[in-house]
Parts: sequence; structure tokens; C-alpha cells
Amino acid sequence: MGLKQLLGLGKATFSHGIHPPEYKAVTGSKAIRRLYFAPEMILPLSQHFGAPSIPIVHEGQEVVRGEVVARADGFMSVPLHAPATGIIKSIGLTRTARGPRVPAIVLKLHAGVSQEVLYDSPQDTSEMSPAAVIDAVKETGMVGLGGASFPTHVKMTVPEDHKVHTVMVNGCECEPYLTTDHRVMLEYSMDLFAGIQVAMKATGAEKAIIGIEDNKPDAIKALRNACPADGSVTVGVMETKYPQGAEKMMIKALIGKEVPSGGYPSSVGVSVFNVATLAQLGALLPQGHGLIERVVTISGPGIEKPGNYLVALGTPLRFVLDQLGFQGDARQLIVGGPMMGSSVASLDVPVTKGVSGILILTEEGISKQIPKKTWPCIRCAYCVQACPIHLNPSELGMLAAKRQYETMEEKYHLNDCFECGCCTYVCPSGIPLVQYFRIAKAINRENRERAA
Amino acid sequence: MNNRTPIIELRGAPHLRKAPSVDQIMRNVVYALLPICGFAVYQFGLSALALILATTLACICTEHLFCRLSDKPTTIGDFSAVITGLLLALTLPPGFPLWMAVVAGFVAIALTKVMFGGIGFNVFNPALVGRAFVQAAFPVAITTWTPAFAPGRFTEFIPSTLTLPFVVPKSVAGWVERIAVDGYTGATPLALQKFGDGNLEHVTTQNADLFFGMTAGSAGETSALLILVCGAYLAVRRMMDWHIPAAMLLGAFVTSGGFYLVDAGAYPTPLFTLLSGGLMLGALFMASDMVASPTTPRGVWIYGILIGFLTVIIRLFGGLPEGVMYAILFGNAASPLIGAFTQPRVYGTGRKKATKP
Amino acid sequence: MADLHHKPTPITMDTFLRGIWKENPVFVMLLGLCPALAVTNTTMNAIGMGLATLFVLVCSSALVSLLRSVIPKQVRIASYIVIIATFVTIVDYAIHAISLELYNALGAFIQLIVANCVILGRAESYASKNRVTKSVVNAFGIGIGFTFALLCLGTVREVLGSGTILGYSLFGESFQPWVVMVLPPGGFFVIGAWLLLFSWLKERKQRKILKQEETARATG
Amino acid sequence: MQPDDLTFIFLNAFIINNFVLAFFLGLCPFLGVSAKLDTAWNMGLATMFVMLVSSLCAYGVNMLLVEFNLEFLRLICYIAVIASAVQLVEITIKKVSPELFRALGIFLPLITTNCAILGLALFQTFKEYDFLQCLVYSAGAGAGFTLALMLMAGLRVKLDLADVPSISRGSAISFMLAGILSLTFMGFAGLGGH
Amino acid sequence: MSGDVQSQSPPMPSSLSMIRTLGLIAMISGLLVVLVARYTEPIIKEKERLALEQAVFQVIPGVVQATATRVSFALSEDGLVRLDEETGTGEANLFAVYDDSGMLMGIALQAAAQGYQDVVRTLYGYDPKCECIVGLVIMKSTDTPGMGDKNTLEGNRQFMANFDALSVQLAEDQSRLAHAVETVKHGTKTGIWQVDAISGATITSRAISRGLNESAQKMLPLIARHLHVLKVNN
Repeated sequence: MGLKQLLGLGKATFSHGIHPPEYKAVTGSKAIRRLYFAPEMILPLSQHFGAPSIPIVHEGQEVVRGEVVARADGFMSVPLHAPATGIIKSIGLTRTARGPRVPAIVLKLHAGVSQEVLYDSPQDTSEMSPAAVIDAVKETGMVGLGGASFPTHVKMTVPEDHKVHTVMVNGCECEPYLTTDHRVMLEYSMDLFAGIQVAMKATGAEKAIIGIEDNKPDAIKALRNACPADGSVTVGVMETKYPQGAEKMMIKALIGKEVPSGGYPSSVGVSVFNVATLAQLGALLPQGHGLIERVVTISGPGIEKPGNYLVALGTPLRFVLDQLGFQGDARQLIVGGPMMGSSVASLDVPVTKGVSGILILTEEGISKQIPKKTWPCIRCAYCVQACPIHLNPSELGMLAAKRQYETMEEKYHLNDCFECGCCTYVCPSGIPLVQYFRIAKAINRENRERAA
Repeated sequence: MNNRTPIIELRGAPHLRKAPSVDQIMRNVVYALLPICGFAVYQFGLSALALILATTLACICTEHLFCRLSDKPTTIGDFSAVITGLLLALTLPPGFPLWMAVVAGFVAIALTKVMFGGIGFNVFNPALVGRAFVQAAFPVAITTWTPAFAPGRFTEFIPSTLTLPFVVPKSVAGWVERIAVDGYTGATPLALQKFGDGNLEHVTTQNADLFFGMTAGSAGETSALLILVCGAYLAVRRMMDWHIPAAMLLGAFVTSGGFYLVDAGAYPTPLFTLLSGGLMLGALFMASDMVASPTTPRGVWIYGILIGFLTVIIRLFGGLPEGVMYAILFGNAASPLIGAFTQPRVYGTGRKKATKP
Repeated sequence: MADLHHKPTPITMDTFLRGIWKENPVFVMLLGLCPALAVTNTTMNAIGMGLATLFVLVCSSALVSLLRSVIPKQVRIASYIVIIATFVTIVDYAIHAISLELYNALGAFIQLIVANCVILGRAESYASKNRVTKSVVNAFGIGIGFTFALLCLGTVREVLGSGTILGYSLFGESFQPWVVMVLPPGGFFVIGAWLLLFSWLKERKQRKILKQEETARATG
Repeated sequence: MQPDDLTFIFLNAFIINNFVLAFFLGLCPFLGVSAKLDTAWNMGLATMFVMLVSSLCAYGVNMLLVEFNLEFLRLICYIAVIASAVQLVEITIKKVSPELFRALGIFLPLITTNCAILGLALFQTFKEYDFLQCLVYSAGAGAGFTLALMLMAGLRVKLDLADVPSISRGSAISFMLAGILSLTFMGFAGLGGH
Repeated sequence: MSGDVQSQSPPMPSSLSMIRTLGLIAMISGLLVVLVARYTEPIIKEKERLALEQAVFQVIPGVVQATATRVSFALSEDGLVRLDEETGTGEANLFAVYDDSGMLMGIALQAAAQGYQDVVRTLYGYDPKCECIVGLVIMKSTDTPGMGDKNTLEGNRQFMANFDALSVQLAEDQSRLAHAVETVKHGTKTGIWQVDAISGATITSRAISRGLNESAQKMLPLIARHLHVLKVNN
């Protein structure tokens, strides 16, 4: 890898990683369309990383589209806005994609309302101080739309001892099937540049790089043409490889630096935002709107009308799928990308802020993919050659099978694993390595908490 | 079932898999070994065929037997026992008594695999342990070579092949004399080189003969070209880590090249070293055994070079003409150590941070 | 241990038998492995080494037990070692005088009996705390257990490795010996195989007991 | 190479006739202290060091004994010298480098009962090595012991993660491993023998 | 552990009592050892002498054990020293065998070389009349049993026949052998100074001939110099 880059042969990338099939052709060329509103919306209070929002409405209260229905609980939290005009039906527990029930607000829509956003307070970010920008961002309820749902305003707050010189805009979209970012870059490029300005202002960076994988030449071309003349924003082209879109991998690929283990991108002077996040921000901030809808790729062989849809947050999956022609069951359903997304526990779960895709695979397709049998690790080292973090998943997996979770953390850098799934993808023995690591991390965390 | 009632079955990410499964890999190794077996049969006739069948059956039966004994589902379906059997046969002299071959097969599976928990846990290459065992147990039989392309090889067995169990094999000297034609003798190129006539004259076989396999030797080690082609098939299909054979051949080449430069009269040429004996077979099919080799990228190089180096050292200075087997076994033994000292540098950690064992 | 002096426990069959099976020095305690593996390539050597060890064990146990009240605690290990070394030297000379062939076969391993932890262990943990007769009986048991273990190893190795037993041919000329058995790896393999056999038997017994208990519970 | 050549003496003790794998000397620590890599390494170092010291002591003692025609006291003297050498080494290390002592300390008493040390002293006497040869021989033996111990430790750590069947768990598997290692080391036989 | 024991153990007894005890034990052991050593020494010596004698007589053909005598010598560059059973102190490296009339029947010499596993030691008979090796016994070989061990080697008639009359003729200048003793691959022996190797045990065969060669190259020129002394037993 290093040699290739030196000779100028290869494109910018990181070492290791995998090349899964892309499956992007179906939806990549389709323009974004709006989906109908569902009669009932479910709004989990924790759609982001951090403390759940606190409801400020009560049952039976009427809310207007765009109105704040739950406020942020502290810094590491964001407010929640009503995605539609209607009446609060209930506030209680509901199912989520990953299984456990969480508190949520259920909103019953008024039929026949125009569903225009009437709740706003236009503002001009160019006149504001960075701190004020960050506050404004927080008020939009914006989180990372790439899937991690990390509150954007937290990300924009640079730790005091660090200095950020570059805003990196993540347009890789390395997960197969997903094309939301691709479409956003093509269709909302003006909003994107506005968002980039906001991010640069908030973090104090002088320049920005939009990183795009080379499988989206039209987006590269469009954005290159739209870049401001002063050169403050450039487009960086990277090799198409999974997980190119992971923060750490992108930083390595574009500026050749490594984020220290356990550290933040700001330690190397970088802040990374998803293109969808910044584009949304660029659209919402000037009008003072909240985050109430997002673009979702709905794709896979099991759906009749695949495409990219603008979906109101809170729309139940059942409704989405009914609209687009799906007759299967939840077993074939994945929320997120096929590499890191999770299969859903119920069709009643809603589309939340972090849902970038809904994939409907066929049962035959899945059973062909997932090995019927698990063999012991044969030390083929495919995983070692795939792990973008250069861990030794084979060793980690064996330790996990013997429940030596502490050794995994102390000696084999378990906590550097960001669960990209490359190791499991390549494992000929069909060992669910990522799951092992997830469990190991959870148990270690629990043990630490118990000890503390 | 009503499709509106979702079936709750959570699957963990990733939902895509690509890799060939273990049995696919193993099956491909078998495919890659078949041409070599075929050539062995063509070269040595009926006896080689019987030998291959005997070891393979012994390995499969042993594995099946132990699975039955421990009330586990049988694991012969993953083809790894077949590989062990085929490799074992390919490393034995073609006229090796069948009962000894069965012993080797049994030891290979029972001692190296079943003992340690089956596939994936065999810290040594089973075929080589089996061979090392019979090498130590029956030192005479395993160094009795017979000429290649003997006339009538498809109609009669080499006399030692059909020895009764637990009985000393018949001497093949008379038989060799009877069938030897055109200067094809039973001595292997390595033995000729090492124990050649007189103390000083080393007889080296033509490199072309070694390349195409026109010599005596173990059943499947003779044709370097065929082995290279079959190995390349696996490497191209990414079912073998090509670094290991490459490192091992490099190690052997550099080491023997060094000695050759020092004294060209006393030491064989590096090319001869590469092409003769079991080096090719060992490099491409045994050292590269996934389970018993290190998993770390740097470790793989060290492992390969170490094996290549040791092979040459044992060949040139040891008591035996051939050292590949022992070198690989030593490499297997050292591979956990090599692995422990060459853990890859994790992204975002210091460049010089060595992992303490 | 002080009250052991006042209230000597009686000598039972167990004092003797314990060392042969339940506390077999080689198979159970894994002590004295060096001679157990190094010289057991023939039955004769195994018997020779076993008896030599038995002799040293009994004599040193007796002497240590005899002197147990005289030896101060601080110098006890040194005293034991000197006592053991004395008897080993005696055995060394004795074997040399009795059979040159055996002496050459056993080589330095006779003298290495000194470092056999079985003997020092007995002196430290048993002979220094018990009366002479009891110590001797126990040492006898341990010694016979040791010899028995050596015989187990030696017989298998000689029969397979050279087709003979005590030098007498068993299977005639045509037998193909498994040379590896008389070589060092064979030693490891044979003791490993015995241990496997024992743990297999133990496991089977346990499984049987479990099954019996289950059926008892089911019927009762 | 001649049998009394220094290189050959080293190689002989190191791999050809490895103390553990060919002579079964020092099996107790070999099986007991080979569960982890770092303890194995420390144990190997400690043994190597004590081997050097006691081999030289034994050489001196043997000279004296031969001088006064007291060979029949050889064994008693050797064992006494080795025991006190270990004690001396322990005290010296404690004084000179407390850090090293902390690493090796617990292994030193174990070494006294290690028959490899006594075996080394006896073998060098039988082979009638001179001072330098003794030095090289003990270095080779110590290095060989360390090598065997490290290889074993590596394999055992690897097997810790294996699904070893219940009946072969424990000592049986260690012996089988040692057997295979011993088989492997047979390949070095005859090295430099011509 | 030590700290634990010390804290429990009674106060140090006086060093005098410790020394007394150790002295007592040392005395007992010394006494025992000396007794045994003194008692067994003559037996051991006699056995070793017999064993050596047997080997020596074995390598010289035609010896009648009852009447033949063996005399040990130490032969070096410095000269030939006769070692008698009682007076001999040096290391014997040459054994001359005489018949009942005191005439030299042959000379037994030792040879050693590194074999496959360890040193292979041999004793060979040299007949000055035919200037050849006339017999060989393997004193010690730990090489692979079944291939290079004592019994296998000595049981191999074909191999031992090499040493029925192996030429070790000296060159003109009497300083070295005319032809070095050498091993050739099994079945390719051409010269009378060559040893036909055992197929499969080439290393051991080579070690034997190398040992013979080294020993012969060194000793035979010396013997030639002193042959007149050795010829008759007096």
C-alpha cells in the first residue's frame, strides 16, 4: 500500500480493508422522492448517542410540524422535533430496531393537513460567533446521519488543547446498497457547501476536503465544479474500499495521519462530518428548522420500488414497506448498511435519525451468505489481512471463545475495534467475530462499571 | 404463517459474506494435490496409487473413529483429513510398505489433530508429524528409494509395498537391479549429492530433470514444475498465503547461495537446492498450512525464511540428506513465538511499541 | 506436625499401597520424570533404575527418620541432600561392580538419582515427620510404585521398539521394530499414552457413577 | 567438525542433544513453568545463569578431587556445590540488581532441584572437557533449555485457546507436545558431524 | 514461603549444634562411601579389565584366549611406554597381543569420531605383517537403533567383512597412509582401502571409517617406528 502510494500508482486509501460487491446501481441513479406521511409516527426519545431527550409535551397535546417536542438533556443530547402536525397519542415504551424497548412519543397525524413547516426562526450564521453557531446547531437536533447518530454540535466543539485545521466531509458511503450520500451530493450540493461553511466556522478550520470514493464519478465532477474558487474546499478522491467511510480510515487516506488510539480526530487537527449531515445543516440552519426528515435508501432484491426517499422521522417501517411493495417478513430486513446495520426486531420500529438505509434481502440470499456451519478458526489470517485497524481478529476471536475478555483488551487492543465487520465478512470458518467483540466490549464495560 | 407477524430473529452484522468456507478451501487444496498424485502414479505406478489410497483411508478412518468415540459429529466432511492423507503419501517413498503408511496416517491424525481438539487446533502439520514418526520408527524403510519410470510399474507392485503388517519389508535391491535401465537408479538427487561416490565428488542431477520430475524420490516431490503450477492455482484463488512459500524459497535460495559463493566446489548450486528434494512440496503445501503457521504479516516472512534457512543448514551440515520436514516442524513449533513477537502495529498506536510476550 | 510425635498414627496397608497407585510418583505426581523417561528404553534398564531408586529411597528415608530429632530445621535440606547423595554414590559403585553392561546403559542417570524429587520429597514431607518403620514402609511403597511405573514404560518401549522383552526375542526375526519407541520421542509418547489411558479410564468410571446416580434417582 | 570443537560442543548441547528433549533433564520446570511466555523466558535465563556458574564451580571442584584422588566424593561435592552456588547467585542478584531478583527470584529455589544442572556437571566431567569447553557446553545447554522452554510455552499458550478433548487435557498433552518437539529436534542429529 | 516458615520456626539453634549435626552426617556418609568404594574398587577394575581384554582379543583373529597375553602401552610422539597392571599410571592407547611363545599377534587400537547422534567409539585390530586392519568392535554407538547401533552394525556381516583385511599400508615415507581409509556408497567398493557403507546408515559408516583413518594416520607411523620393541613380549 505504502509503495503504491509513493509511486503514485494507487489512489488514496488506507491499508487492508475489503471489496464487497456494491449493489448501488439500482438506486444510485434514481432521484430522491418524498414518501407519504404515515398516519401515526413513533418518535423514540433516544435517537442519538448520549442522554435521551426529555419530553416537553403531554398526551393529547396538539403539535405543529417542526415544533420541539422534547428538549435536550444536557450537552451530550439533542432536542427532538415533531415530524408532522398532529396530536400526541401517548408517551411510553416502544420497540426499536435492535430489540430493547425504549421510551417514545407516539404522534397521531391530522388527516388532510398540508404538513408545511410553520415553526421556524430564520438566522444568519455568518454573523454569529462559533459558540453561537454550535448552539444553533444543537437546536436543530442534528446528529451524524451516517449511522452513528453522534450529536453534531458535540463534534463541532473542539477540545481546548486541540486545534482543527481541516474539516473533512465524508462522502464515501462505502456500505454496499446505500446511495443516500451519493444522491445528496448530486442534488443538494448548494446546501452541502453552506453546511461546510457552518462546520468550518464552528470548528475554526481554514479548509475543508470532501472525500469521495472513485465509484461516484458524477458526484466528484459535480462537486469539483461547485467548489469555491478560493480553494478552501477541495474534493479528495479515494479508492472504493470498505470501510473507507470510517473516520479513521478516511483521515489516513486523505492526510496520511493516524488518529491516536483512544483519541479523537481533532488530535490530528481534523473534524469529520457526513455529507448528509452538512447538507441537512446547510438547509436547516438558515431557516432555524429542526431535523424532521431524512433521505433513506430503500433497496434490496426483496422490494418492488427501490430508491432514495425523503422520509419523515418516526415513520414506521411497516408503512414504508407497504408503500414500496414488500411482502416478506422481518427476517430479511436490515436497518442501515449490510456491513454494520442490524436486522430489525419488529416491523413497528420507526425510521430514526440514524437510519440511512432499509435493506430487504431475500431469504435465499441470506442463507447463501451466512454459513450454515461454524468451523474452529483455521488461522487463515484472512481477517488479519482485512482488519483496517490492524488488529488480530483471529487471536481475539479465540480469546473471546474462551471468555478471556480482559486479555483481549489489555494485549490485543480490543477497544480500537470499531466493528466494521471486515473480519466476519472474510472469515471462512463463519465465526461471528464482530459479535464476539461487541459482547466482549460490553462485558468489559459492565465489569468496569461494577468495579467503579 | 401470516407474513404480518414478524419472525423475530436478530442477525448480527455483517449481513454479507464473501470468503470461501473452510470446506471449500480444503476441497480446493485437494484439487490442487490431485495432479501431483496423478503424476506420482504415472511415475511410480501401482505402488504409488496403493500408497495414496492407504494413507488417505487411514487418515479418514482415524478421524471418523475418534469422532465416533467422543460422540461428536464426524468431521471428515471438511476434507482436511483427505489433505493430510494425500500430503503424507506424497512425502513417502513410493515403495513404502502399506502397513507402515497406515501407521503414519493414524499417528498423523490421532497424535496431531484429534489430541489437540481437531481441525484448527493442530499446532503441527499432521502429515509431517506422521512422516517424522515413521522416519524415526522405520528409518530403513523410509530411506529405501526406488527408481522412477520402472518398466512394468503399472502391472506389478514394488516388492516392499505389500509387506505383511509388523514384518520387516523385503529388500528391494534385487528388484531394483532387475528393472534399472538407462541409468535410472533408486538414489535421490539429494542423496547422490550428499553421499556421492567418494568424499569429494558430488554428483548433481540435471536441473531440467529436477524441474520436470524425471528423478527418484518421494512419491510426490519430484516435479518442481507441477508443484509450482498446482500451488499457483491455490495462491491465485487466495486459498493459500503465497508469502510463506515465497519467503521459504527465498530463505533457502539466499542461504544456499551464500554457501555456494563461499565454496562452489563443496556446496550445490542454489537452483539445485530449490528444485531438489521436498523443498517445493514443503514450501507450497506444508509450510503454508494455515493452522500451524503464524497469522501476522511480518511473522509469515520470518517463519518462511527461518524454514528455508534451516532446510539448507540441515541438508548441508546435518546427518540427513533432506531437512524440509524437520525445518517445517521446527517452524510450526516456533510459530506461536513468532506470532507473539510480531503482532501487527495497531492503527493509532506508537510505531515502536513492541508487544511484550 | 508437632503432635505427630506424640500420637503416631498406626501403619496401615494404605501407608504402603498409597505410593503404588493413588500417589504413584510418576503417573500421578509427575515426579522423577527424568530417569523414568531417560533409561526406560529397555525393561532391564527400567528394573535396574527402579531398584536403585528404591534402595536409595528406603535407606535415605530410614536414616532421615532416624536422625529427624537431631537435625536442626535450618540445615535439614542440606542434610537430606548429603544423605541421599551418599546412598546414590553407594548404588553407583554397586551397580558398577555388579554389571558393567547395566552401568554403561544407565550412565550418568544413576548419579542423577540425587536430583530425583521423589526422594527429597519423601525425606522432607514424610520421613522427617514419621517413625522409622513407618517411613520405611512408605518409602517401600513409593519405590515399588516408581519401579512399577518404570516397568510400564520400559516394557512397552522395549516390546515395540526392539521386539524383545528383557533381551529375549518375542516375535522372531521378521518383526519390524518401531525404533522411535527406544528414542527420546518414544519416551514422551509412551508416558503420554499411559496418562491418556488412565484419564480415559477415570472418566469412564466417573461417567458410570454419574449414570448410576441418575438411575438411582430416577428409580428412587 | 571435531567432537571437541567449541562450536560443535555448543551446537551439541543446544539442539542436537538438547538437555530436555533428548536427555529428559529438567523436565519438571519444563512442564511446570511453560504455561506462560514471560515466566518461561525468565526461568530460562535464570537456569542458563545458574548453569554457567555451577558448571564452572563443578569444574574447579573436580580438579581438586582428581588432584587428591577423592573421585568417590564427586557426587556429594557436586550437589553441595550446586546448592550453595544457587544460594550465592540468589544473594548476589539480590544485592546487585533487585529488579532482576524480582523477575528471577521465585525460580531460583526451583533450579536447585533441576536435574539439568547436576546433569550438566556430570556430563562435562565424563566428557573430560577443559575450562573453556565447560563454559561453552554450559552456555549451549542453558540456551537449549531456554529454547525448548520457550517453544513449549508458545505452543501451550496457543493450545490454551483450543478445544482440547477432556481426556488429553493437562499433562498428557504436554508430554505429547514434548514428544513431537523431540521428534522435530531429531532432525538436527548429525549436524556438523562430518 | 521461606518467610512464612521462618516466622513460625523456633529460634535459631546454636551454630555449634548445626555444625555438629552436619559433621555427624558428613562422617556417616563419608564412612559409608569410603567403605563401599574400597570394597567395590577391585571388583570394578577386574571387570573392566576383562571387558577390555575380551574386546581386544576379539579384534585380533586367531587368538586363543587361554594362552594369549595382552600388554598395554602408551604410545605418543615422545615414545613408547609399557604399562604394567600394577605400575601403570598413564593412559593406555595401544594393546599388543602375544601368543604363548611371546610373538606379536596383532595390535588393538582405539578410534572415535562423531557419528549421527554422538561419538562412535571403536576398537580395531591392526596386523603389522599385512599392514591391514583385521578386526573391529564397536565400543559405543548411540546412533539410531536398528541402523547405526552396536548390535546392528556388528550384526551386519557384509559391513563387518570390510574390516577383515582393510588395507592401511603406509606410504613410502612412513609418515602417512598410502590411501586414506574412506567410505564409499554401498555397492561401489573398488579399492582394498575402501569401506563399503551400510545402505541407510551412511553417516555411521562414515564416522567409523573416519575414526579409523584419523587413528591410523596418527598411530601407524609411530608403531612403525617402535615395531621392533613391540614385536616380542619380554
